[in-house]
Amino acid sequence: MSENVSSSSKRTNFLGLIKRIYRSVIGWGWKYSLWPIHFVTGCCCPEFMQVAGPRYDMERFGMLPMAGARQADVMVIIGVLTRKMAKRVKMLWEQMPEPKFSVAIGACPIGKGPFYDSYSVVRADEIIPIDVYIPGCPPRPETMLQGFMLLQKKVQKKLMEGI
Amino acid sequence: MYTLNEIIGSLTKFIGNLWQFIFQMCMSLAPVLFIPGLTFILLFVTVVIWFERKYLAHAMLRMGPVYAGRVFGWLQCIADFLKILTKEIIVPSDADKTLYYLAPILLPIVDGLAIAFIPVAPDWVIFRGFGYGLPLFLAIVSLGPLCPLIAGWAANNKYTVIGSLRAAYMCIAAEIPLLLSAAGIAILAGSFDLVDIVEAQSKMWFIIPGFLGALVFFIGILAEAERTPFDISVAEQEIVFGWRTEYSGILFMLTMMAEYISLLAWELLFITLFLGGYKGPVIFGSPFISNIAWVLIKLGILTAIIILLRTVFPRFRLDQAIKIGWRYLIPLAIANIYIAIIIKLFFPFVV
Amino acid sequence: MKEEVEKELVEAIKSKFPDVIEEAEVLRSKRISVTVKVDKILEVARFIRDELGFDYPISAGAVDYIKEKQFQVIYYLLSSKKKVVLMLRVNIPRDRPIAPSLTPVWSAMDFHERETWEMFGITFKGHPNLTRLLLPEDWEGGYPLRKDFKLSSKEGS
Amino acid sequence: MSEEPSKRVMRISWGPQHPMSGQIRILVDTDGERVLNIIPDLGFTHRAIEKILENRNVVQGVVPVERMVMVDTANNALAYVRAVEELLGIEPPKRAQYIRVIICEVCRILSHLYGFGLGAESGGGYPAVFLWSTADREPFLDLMERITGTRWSYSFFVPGGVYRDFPDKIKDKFLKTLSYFEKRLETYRRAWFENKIFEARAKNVGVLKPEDAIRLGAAGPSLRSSGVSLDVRKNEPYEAYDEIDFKVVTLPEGDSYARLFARYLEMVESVKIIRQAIENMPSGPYRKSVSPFKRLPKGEAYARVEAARGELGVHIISDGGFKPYRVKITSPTLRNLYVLSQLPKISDILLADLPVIMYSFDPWYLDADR
Repeated sequence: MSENVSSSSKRTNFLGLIKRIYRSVIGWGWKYSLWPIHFVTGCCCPEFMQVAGPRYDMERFGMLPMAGARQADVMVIIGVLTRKMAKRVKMLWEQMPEPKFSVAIGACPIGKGPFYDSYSVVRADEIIPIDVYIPGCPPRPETMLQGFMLLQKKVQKKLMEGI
Repeated sequence: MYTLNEIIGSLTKFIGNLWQFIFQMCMSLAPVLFIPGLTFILLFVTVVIWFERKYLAHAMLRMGPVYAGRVFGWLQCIADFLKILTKEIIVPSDADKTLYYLAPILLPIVDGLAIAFIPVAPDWVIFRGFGYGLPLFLAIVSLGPLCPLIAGWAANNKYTVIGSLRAAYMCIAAEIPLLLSAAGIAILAGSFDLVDIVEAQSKMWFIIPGFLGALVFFIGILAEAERTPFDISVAEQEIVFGWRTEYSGILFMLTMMAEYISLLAWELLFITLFLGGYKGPVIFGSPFISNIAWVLIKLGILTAIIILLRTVFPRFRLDQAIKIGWRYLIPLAIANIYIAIIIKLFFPFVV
Repeated sequence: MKEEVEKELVEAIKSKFPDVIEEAEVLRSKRISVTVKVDKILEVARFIRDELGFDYPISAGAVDYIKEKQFQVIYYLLSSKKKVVLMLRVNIPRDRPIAPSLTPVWSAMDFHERETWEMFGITFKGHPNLTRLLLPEDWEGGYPLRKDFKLSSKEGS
Repeated sequence: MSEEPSKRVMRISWGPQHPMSGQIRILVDTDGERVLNIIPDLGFTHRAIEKILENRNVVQGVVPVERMVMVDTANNALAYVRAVEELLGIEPPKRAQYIRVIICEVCRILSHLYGFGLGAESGGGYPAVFLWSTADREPFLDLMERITGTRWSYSFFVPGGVYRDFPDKIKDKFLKTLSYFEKRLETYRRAWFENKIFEARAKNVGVLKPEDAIRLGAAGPSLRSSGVSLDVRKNEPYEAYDEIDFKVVTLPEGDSYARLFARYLEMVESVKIIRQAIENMPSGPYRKSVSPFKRLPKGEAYARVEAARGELGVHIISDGGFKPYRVKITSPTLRNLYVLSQLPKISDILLADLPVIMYSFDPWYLDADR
C-alpha cells in the first residue's frame, strides 16, 4: 500500500518535474520575447520612441514592435485614451492571440492625468485588464524600462505557474 | 547439410550486408538530415535572423538583443521560437480554412525541396534530378510565389489581398530575368546538371564571363526572396505585413522562416551557378570538409551583403520595381545569353 | 499711423456694405474684426476674398454668449499678400442656430464648420458633408462647447 | 462612415492601428493601387482641450495646451501665454524673450527631427534614419532637462516671462551641441536626401501648387515648400525674432520631397537662430510676476505663433472672470489634413505613396483633435 503510494507520487513527481522544466523553459522564452503592438493612443509617443531609440533601446529586452495585432503579445497603451480610441483598443485586444499582456503608459490611462474633467477621456482599466502601470506625464525612459522589466518578471512568473 | 560454420558465416555476411545497407541508407540520408538538409536550414534561419537583428540594430546605433542568452543575445531567436510555439493560432472567421493553413506550411516545404538539388560536394547531393537539376530547381521554386497568393486570398483581408497581388506582380517581374540568366549559365556549362555546372567552373568562376547574368540574378534574388529594396509585398509602412497580416502564432513563424529558406535556396543556387559552388582550394585537410566549408564561406559573405543592403536602401515602389524588372533586367539577361553563346563559340578555352 | 493697411481695409469693407456691416474695427496691428448680418455673409465673404485678398482660410469657431442668447460664429482669415488677419463674425440667435456655410467661398472651412456644428449645434446651410469630425460616432451627450454643458466632477469618474 | 462607392473601388481602412497611421483613421478608396479618395476620420485623441481651458485659470491652462503637441510643447505654450499677455497688457522682459526664442527653436528642431525621421521611415521603410533622428534628439533633451527640469513637457513659459532663469553656465555646452548637430545634419543630407531611391519615391509625388496651397489652407513648411513665403516669425515678429537674422525657407517644387527637405532646411535655420540668441542674450530679470488670482480684463486677444507644423493661433475671449470665457485654438495639422484629403483631386496618388505624402505633411493628430 505504502509502496504504491510512493511510486505513484514518484511518477507524479517525475511528470511534475517535466512539466516544471517545460514551463520554466517556455517562461524564459516569453520573458525575452515580448512583442508590443505598433499602436499609439496618445501623446506619450515621443518618449516611447526615445525608449525604442538608440540611447535606451527597448530591443535589448527582446521587445520588437510588431505591425499587426495578430503577431503581438503586449498591448501598450501609450498616452491618453479617449472614448473613440477605447473602442478600437478593445477591438485590438480581442484580436490579439492568447496569452497576452498589457501596459498602460502615462498619467492619462491610469487616472486621466491633466484631463481629469474631460468628457471624452477614459481610464485604461475600464477597457482592458492592465498588467503594469507606468506613471508620468510623460514617464521618463528609465521608468518605462523599469515597467517593462516588471512586465518581464510578471510574464515569466505567470507562465511558470501556468495560465 | 550446412555446417555450423557455414551458417554462422552466411549470417555474419548477411548481417554485414545489412549493416552496410543501413550505413549506406544513413549516408544517403545524411545530406537530408544534415548539411544542405534540415539541420542546416534551421541553423541558417536562426543564425541569420539573429545576425540580421543585431546588424540592423548596430546600423541604427542600437545594441539589438542583449539579455536573452547573456552574450550578444545569441538565444534571442530561441526565445522567440519558444514564445511563438505557445501562442494561440487565430483563423479569421471568413477565411478559407484549408488554404489558410496550407499556404504557410507549403511555402517552406517548396523552398526546402529545391535545396535538395544543390551539390555541397561532388557526390553529396540529395537528388541529382537525372541530370536536370537546374530546370527542376527553378520549376519547384517557382511554385513558391503561389503560396502568398493563396494565403492572401484565403485570409480574406484587404491588406493581405493587396500584399499577395503585389507578390504576384513582383514574382512575374523577377522570375523571367532569373530564368534567362540561368539559361546563360546552362549554355556556358553545356549542361543542366548542377554538379556538371560546378565542375565546369574549375578554370574560372562563371561570374567573370557571365557578369551581367550574375548581376541580374542577384537583383532577381532580392526580388524573389522579398528582400529590401524589393520587399514590396510585405511593406510594413504601407500594408501592415502584406499577405502575412492575419497569421498568428506558429503559422506566422512558418511564413517568416519561409522567407529565409527561400533566400537560402536562391543564394545556394547563386553560389552554384556563379561562384564556383563547392570549388576552392583544399584548406581543412579532407577535400570533403573543405568543399562544405567553401559553400558556407561563400554563403556567409553573400548573406552579409544582402543584409547590408537592408541598412542602406529604402524600398522601391511597386511600379518602379516592376519597371526595373522589365526594362533593365530582362534585356540584360538576354544580352547575357548572347555573350554566353559568343564565348561558347569563339572562346571555348574559357570554360 | 502704424495701422494704415488695416484702416484702409476696414474702410473698404464699410464703404462697400454700409448697411450690412454691424461693426468693423481694427483690434490692433494686423488684426481686423468685422461683424456681419447673417443674410448677407456670403456676399461679404466673396468681396473679402476677391477684392481684399483674404485668400488664406485659417479656421472657424464659435462662441456661446449664453446671457445675450446668441452664438457668434468667427471665421479666421488671412491675407497672404498683406499678412493681416481678419475675423469675420456673424451673430445668430441661440434658439435658431442656422448660418449659411462659407464652404463655397473658402472650401477649406469644411472641417472647421463640421467641428463647430458638432461642438455647438450650429447648422451650416449648404455644407456638403455636415458629419461628425472629432466626437465619437455614438456620442449622445449634447454639444460640448455650449456653456450649459457641464464637465464631469473633479474626481474623474 | 459612408458606404462603399462601387464594386470596382476598394475602401481600405487605414488606422488607427497601422504601423504608419498614428492616431487617425483614414478611409482610402483605391482602384488597384491608385488612390481615388481620402477621407480622414479624426477625433481619436479628442480630449476637449478647448473646453478644459474654460475651467482652468491662465497659469494652469498652459498644461493642457502643451499636451497638444508633445514634441513641440514650447511653441504651443507660447501661443497661449502670448494671448494671455496681450489680454493682460504686459510685455515680458527682454531676457525672457530670448530664452523663449531659444527653447522654441530647440522644440522646432525636436519636432522637425521627428517629422523628417518619420518621413524617412514612411518613404520606403528606412528605419535607420528614423532611429538616428531619435538619437540626435537626446542631446537637446538633456539640455532642455538642464534648463527646464523635464524632457518634453516643460510648463516653462508663464504669463510674464519664463519660470526659471537660463543658466549661463551651459552656454558652452549648448554651442557644442549645436556644432555636433550641424555635423549630423550633413550626415542626414548625404544618407537620406541624396539617396536615389528616396528621390525616386518622393519627387513629383503629391505635388501641391502654390495657389492650391493657399486656397486649401496648408500650413507651415508644407505651405512654404510650395513657394509661398508665409511665416509668422517674419510677418508679425513676436518675442525677439525681429532682432534675429534668419531667412524664411521656401522651396518652389511643392512635392513630398520638398516638404521633407524644407523641414531639414528649417533645422539649419533654427541652429543659426539659437546661436544668435545665445550670443545676444541680455542680462536682467526673466519674469514679471503675474498673479494667477487676478481677474482677466474683459476683451479678447488672438495670438499667432509659428509652431513647427505651421501657424498656431490661440484666441482667448474673456468676460472679466478668473478663467477665460472661451479659448479657440487654430491648429495647423487640421488644415494640413484637409489638404491631404483634397490631394487626390489635384494630383495622382498611388497607395504606396500614401505614407510618404502623409508624413511629408508631418501631421500630429493630437494637434488636430485638441
